[in-house]
Amino acid sequence: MIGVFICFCGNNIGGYVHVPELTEYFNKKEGVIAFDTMFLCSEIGQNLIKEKIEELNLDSVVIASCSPKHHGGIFQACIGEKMNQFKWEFANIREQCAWVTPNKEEATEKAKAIINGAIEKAKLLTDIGTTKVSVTKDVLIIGGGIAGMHASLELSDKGFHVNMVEKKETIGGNMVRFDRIFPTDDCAMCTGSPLLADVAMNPLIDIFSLSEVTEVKGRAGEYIATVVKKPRYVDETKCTACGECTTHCPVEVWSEWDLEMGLRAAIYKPMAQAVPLKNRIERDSCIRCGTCENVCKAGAIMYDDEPREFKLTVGAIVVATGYDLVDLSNTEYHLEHPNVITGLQLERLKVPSGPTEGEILRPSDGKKPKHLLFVQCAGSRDRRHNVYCSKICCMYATKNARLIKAENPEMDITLCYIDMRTAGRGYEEFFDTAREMGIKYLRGNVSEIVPDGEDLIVRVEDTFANEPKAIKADLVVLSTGLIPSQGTRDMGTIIHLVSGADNFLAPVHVKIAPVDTANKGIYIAGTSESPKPIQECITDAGMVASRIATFLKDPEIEIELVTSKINPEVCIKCGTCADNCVYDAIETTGEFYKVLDVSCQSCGKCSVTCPTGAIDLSLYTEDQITRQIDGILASDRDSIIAFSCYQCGYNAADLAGTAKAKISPKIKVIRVPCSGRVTMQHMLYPFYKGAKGVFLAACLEGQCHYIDGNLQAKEKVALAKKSLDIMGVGGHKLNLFNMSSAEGPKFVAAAKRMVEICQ
Amino acid sequence: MKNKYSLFPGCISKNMYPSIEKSTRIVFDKIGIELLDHKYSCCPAPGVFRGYDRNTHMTLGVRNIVMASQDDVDVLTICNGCYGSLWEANEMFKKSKENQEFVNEMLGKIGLSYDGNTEVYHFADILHESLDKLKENKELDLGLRVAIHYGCHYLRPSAKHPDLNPEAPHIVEDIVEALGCESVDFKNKLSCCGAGGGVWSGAEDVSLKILDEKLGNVEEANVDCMLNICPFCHLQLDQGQAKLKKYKIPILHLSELIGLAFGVRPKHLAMHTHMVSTRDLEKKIKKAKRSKE
Amino acid sequence: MAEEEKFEPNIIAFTCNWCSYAGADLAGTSRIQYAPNMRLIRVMCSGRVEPTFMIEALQNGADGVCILGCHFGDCHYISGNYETKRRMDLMKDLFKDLGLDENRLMIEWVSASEGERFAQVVNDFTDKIRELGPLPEEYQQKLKLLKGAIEGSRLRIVLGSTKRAFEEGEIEEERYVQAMHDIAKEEIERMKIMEAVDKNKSMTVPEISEATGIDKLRLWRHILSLTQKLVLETAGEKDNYMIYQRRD
Amino acid sequence: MSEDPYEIEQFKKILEDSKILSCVQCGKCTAGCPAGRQSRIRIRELIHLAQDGVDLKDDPSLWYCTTCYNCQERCPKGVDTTEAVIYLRNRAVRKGDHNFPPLHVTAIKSLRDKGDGFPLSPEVEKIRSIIGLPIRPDDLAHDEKYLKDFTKLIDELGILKLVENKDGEQ
Repeated sequence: MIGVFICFCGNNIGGYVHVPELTEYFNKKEGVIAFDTMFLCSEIGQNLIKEKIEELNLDSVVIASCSPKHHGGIFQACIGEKMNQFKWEFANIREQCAWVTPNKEEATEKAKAIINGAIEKAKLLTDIGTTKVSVTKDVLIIGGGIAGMHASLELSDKGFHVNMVEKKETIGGNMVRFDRIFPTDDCAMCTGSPLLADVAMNPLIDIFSLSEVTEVKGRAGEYIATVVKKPRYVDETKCTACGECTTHCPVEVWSEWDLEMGLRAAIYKPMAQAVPLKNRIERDSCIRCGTCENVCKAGAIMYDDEPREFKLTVGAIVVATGYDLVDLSNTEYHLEHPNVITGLQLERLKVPSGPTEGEILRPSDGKKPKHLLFVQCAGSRDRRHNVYCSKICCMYATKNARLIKAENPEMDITLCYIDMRTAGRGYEEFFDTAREMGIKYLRGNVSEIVPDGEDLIVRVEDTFANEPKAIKADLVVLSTGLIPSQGTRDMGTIIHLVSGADNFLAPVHVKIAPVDTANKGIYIAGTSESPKPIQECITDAGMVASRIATFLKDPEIEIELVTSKINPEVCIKCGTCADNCVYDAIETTGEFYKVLDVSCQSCGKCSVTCPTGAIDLSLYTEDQITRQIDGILASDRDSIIAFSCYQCGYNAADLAGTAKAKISPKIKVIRVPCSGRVTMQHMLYPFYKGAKGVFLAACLEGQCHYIDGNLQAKEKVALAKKSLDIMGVGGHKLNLFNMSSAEGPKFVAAAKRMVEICQ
Repeated sequence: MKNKYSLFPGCISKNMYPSIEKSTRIVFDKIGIELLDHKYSCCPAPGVFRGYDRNTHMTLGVRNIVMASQDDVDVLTICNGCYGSLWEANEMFKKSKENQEFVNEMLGKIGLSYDGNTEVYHFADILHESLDKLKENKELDLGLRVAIHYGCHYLRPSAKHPDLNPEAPHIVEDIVEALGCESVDFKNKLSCCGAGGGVWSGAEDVSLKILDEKLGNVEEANVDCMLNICPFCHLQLDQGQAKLKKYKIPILHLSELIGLAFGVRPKHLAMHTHMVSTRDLEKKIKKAKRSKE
Repeated sequence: MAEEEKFEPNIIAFTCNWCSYAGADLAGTSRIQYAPNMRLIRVMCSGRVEPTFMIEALQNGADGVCILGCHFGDCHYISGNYETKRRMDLMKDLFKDLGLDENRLMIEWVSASEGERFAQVVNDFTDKIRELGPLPEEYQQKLKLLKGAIEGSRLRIVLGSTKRAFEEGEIEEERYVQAMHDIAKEEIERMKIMEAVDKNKSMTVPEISEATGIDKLRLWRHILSLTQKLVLETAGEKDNYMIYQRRD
Repeated sequence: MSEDPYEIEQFKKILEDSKILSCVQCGKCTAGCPAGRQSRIRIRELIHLAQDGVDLKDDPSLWYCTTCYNCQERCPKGVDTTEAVIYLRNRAVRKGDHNFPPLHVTAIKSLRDKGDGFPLSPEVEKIRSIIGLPIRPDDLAHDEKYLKDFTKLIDELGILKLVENKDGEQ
């Protein structure tokens, strides 16, 4: 007997689907008993499920409610109290049915098909056990900016050993390059430097500067990260940072740390508070004259220093790799003009220890500007660059305008904006005083900055006066939009984290799990997730530390054995599965092959490639998926089956639902762990049963959570298309669409396209 | 690269500035690209006709393209207006089934039809691909200081040139430098000349004010001449300048400049038909020629 | 022109002990006649000749300076002539930059067996300098700048480290030479800047630019460096520009 | 008549093709408009009024746009501003606008009758022959059959009717 529990979810489902009709319908079905309730996730709902399992001795359960991404965990725990926690299947009739189907009749029919598919699959569910594995208590933090530093201190306070890997020559990140920080106008370095010192002195924190993570393997609780440390050409154990070398180095180039507002030698340290406080030779500008070696009393120069690779074993990872600025040179903003600078460059001019000792002196000739102009939304809220709002620019531009105005009351300061976004504690008050100080806020988006010799003409409309203006400025500051840093983008592929359409790393759930990723034990913090002010980075860091402390609190963690299993009777020992497994989870003794439960990541690619069908993935077995197809098509023959990977495609379909997009009721989603789990058989079988079309919603290429599952699926689809052509069905009715988990509209477009094709 | 195109000269170069048509034919002949003639009408002028009825504009544009498509050659334009017109008509046709049906129904009435398989090119792009050929045929380095005027409908909408940055193009700069000239930057270099959109014929005062701003910026840059890649801009810059009675900046179409670098005599290129005298420019070139000899 | 006013140049020649000096001796023993204008200064190796020597010669009455050394590959000290050639190239380059006639400097290779060639080289160079006439008075100002730059530690470090850089550092010669030239030009400009600042006690960027002819964008880079190196300091503000003065 | 796409309600739909609903009124369009500096055309305002469904057929500023596409190219929200202006002109012409310039009518008539907006003049014929070009180009204007077909095509398209009616009213 299978128990079907249908949720009204208030009006969320009940308003779009005839729930009582569904209950009645399934109650008539043999071997099925159905119940409905207002909120299945509530205590009442959960008690109902538990009661009925016991009372009716149910074999398995179908939960027809919201997306499993929401309350899947609650139902699993609830069912697990009374029977094996995996003996249930869900039917997502909220995000993927009720919310995307405006017609109530059609929605009800679609819900029937979805639930029917789930019932058929549920019939084949079996018990799945769990096992315990040990965890390493060490933590890896990638990125030594404000988020990384805070997380490392929090974690070390809780007794964890932290490895901090930083790409640059010093930790500190962007924040320690700022002059002051809003809304308190504190000196950034006064705030940052104690942190730098704490991290540097903390015996539980190991800092690896000039280092990058190049590979991450292993499993939650025991990740193995490969780190490459680039040569510093200075022996960190000997260098005392006395600066004798820098004084004598004949080379002089623009300093990256000062964003080309100041100069540095080929051997240098970026700032007096650098951690580690060691000099570094930058070999691209070094002319190898040997002077530093001659003058270094500590004998620290090592011209023959080489990259060093090492491995770190850690239980959890924090990705705090930060942001960069969008490049606006050769655009209408003309960043290539010396007197058009970014907000970050302005910070370097304002810093008292910076190249101009805190004086605002423009780069073309050192003039102190009379007319300073800030350009807001430069590269943000702009579909040609970044669609999103960079969140911090209104405030950081206002902060700098205020500080400069306070010191130079005679200076004419204009700030051109589209909308001032000053939401936050003390922010609006901050903005109020800025206007009262005499800073001009001009409501209009700058169209172009026209170089006029050393000066600039800024074309902007005063939208309140309906009048285009040409404002002459001698220095223009672009409040440049934020983009994920190169490191952040790299982590997307190295650790296989999911990125959003904006290329920032995406959390499991932007609201309810903002620092968790789909990879257990890997967390994101700070601006690698999205543009945000410093206090939010710190909040993230605290939350990450708390999440990790919870995750690593016991010496062992329980893992669920949703893994692949080999049937030795059918296995011909060809080794294809082992060759294909990117996690080295299949080992052989020569005699037989065996799946290593702790290493298996449950993608199911092995079952697809096995020539005899000897290996199969629990919870997504060959037969279970086939029966689910049967169930759906038995209810609605004209369906279009959408195999959606649980990392991206399924999430995109959920997002389309959250956005209340319209999707044809013909589209029926079948969840798979990875598009690589879908066999040719799965692609062809629905057509045999009368389906109108089949498509796969997979991750973007290069972003497969399981590395190459979507590429394998692509090959399979191409083959299956040929077969369909030969069979006369038409290969065009089978397609693969790539989308990130954040791209709801892409799923909608894919669904629409399929409906057009399959008419 | 193809070696045969259908030349779409456009009304202005045929009927008002034949010097442009002439120099274009000379230049393409020298670099070994054959130009065919077809029964073309006006493109039709985008400013006037598109503003009145988009469908008329599209249909008449496609009719022109059909002329070339019958001979299986692509269309080469030497005017931004013609380029914009024909490119837009072609795009509109290709993009929508509805448009295809409309156009072919209309063309059917005069026994024509179009399949959407012909492309429209701008001559500056083709010349840029032939930079080596230009250098081979160059007889002298002109040594002129040149203010380049791109003209809007070449640069924008930028979908025409996926590889070109409409805020920092370098196509014409590359050509000008290959001819031994210096491209001189000036204020608001990429802005409009004021002629397009039917404003030239519809609101002359506005049109001339825009031109005045543009020429004022060029004057500040102290150049030998202003270069364009569009006869309509050419018309505006040359005739409009005469109307403004303020400036004396010789105006050259790119084909004319290349013709001069190829050693063709200015008279032969009919440069004396320009409103703004090119005599000072010619003197400078003569001097360059003499010093070479 | 009157006969007695005919110009006879003073020329200083640095000759290396092993080749060119011996070549001069051979010319003598062979009784080969050559112009009497040249005064030889014997050095052990042409690589010993510092750029400062040449400038000092010109500052003290010479109209032309030449270095005579061994042919490439024959240097008694293996690479001394390569070193001196690089320095001479730099000097000629800087002469050109400063608007001085680089033909007043010469480098030639004369072996111990080339007595005749020695005489020829001496005659040719003497003729050339005679043609150029006496060293113009306005050279002195620029030579002073050049000497200041050349004697500065930054350029001395670069000039003195070539062998190390090529042989141990394995850096491409072209890149190193480029860096050397760039640094030399920078240092000359800085001498100009400091000269102007010292003369006027304190100046702003537009004033220095006006006085030195250095483009403001480039000048600003110098100012950033000179303030960072504590050579210059600010002393108030004028017309929206900082005033700079030498730091004591 | 209820099907007339140029009636204001339906026309709003046409304009939505130019994505005008995405406009946030930032003013980037007007700020960089070369015509706006010299006349009273304000693209942002036009888009705003069009969003609201205001009938713009009598706004003379519609005819000051030089279609330079600066605004469209730079629009941060991807609004096809220049296309929207062209649609607005199309509608103004149909809905009895009195502002479109008389020289445009001349050009349209010239195109119908002679195949070119700028027809060939005797002076230029002379220049052509002097510089060695054929006196008359080998084009549609100088081929009777093609020109006849062309005139027929324009008449079928009916553009002349749009402006002739106007002439009558004036």
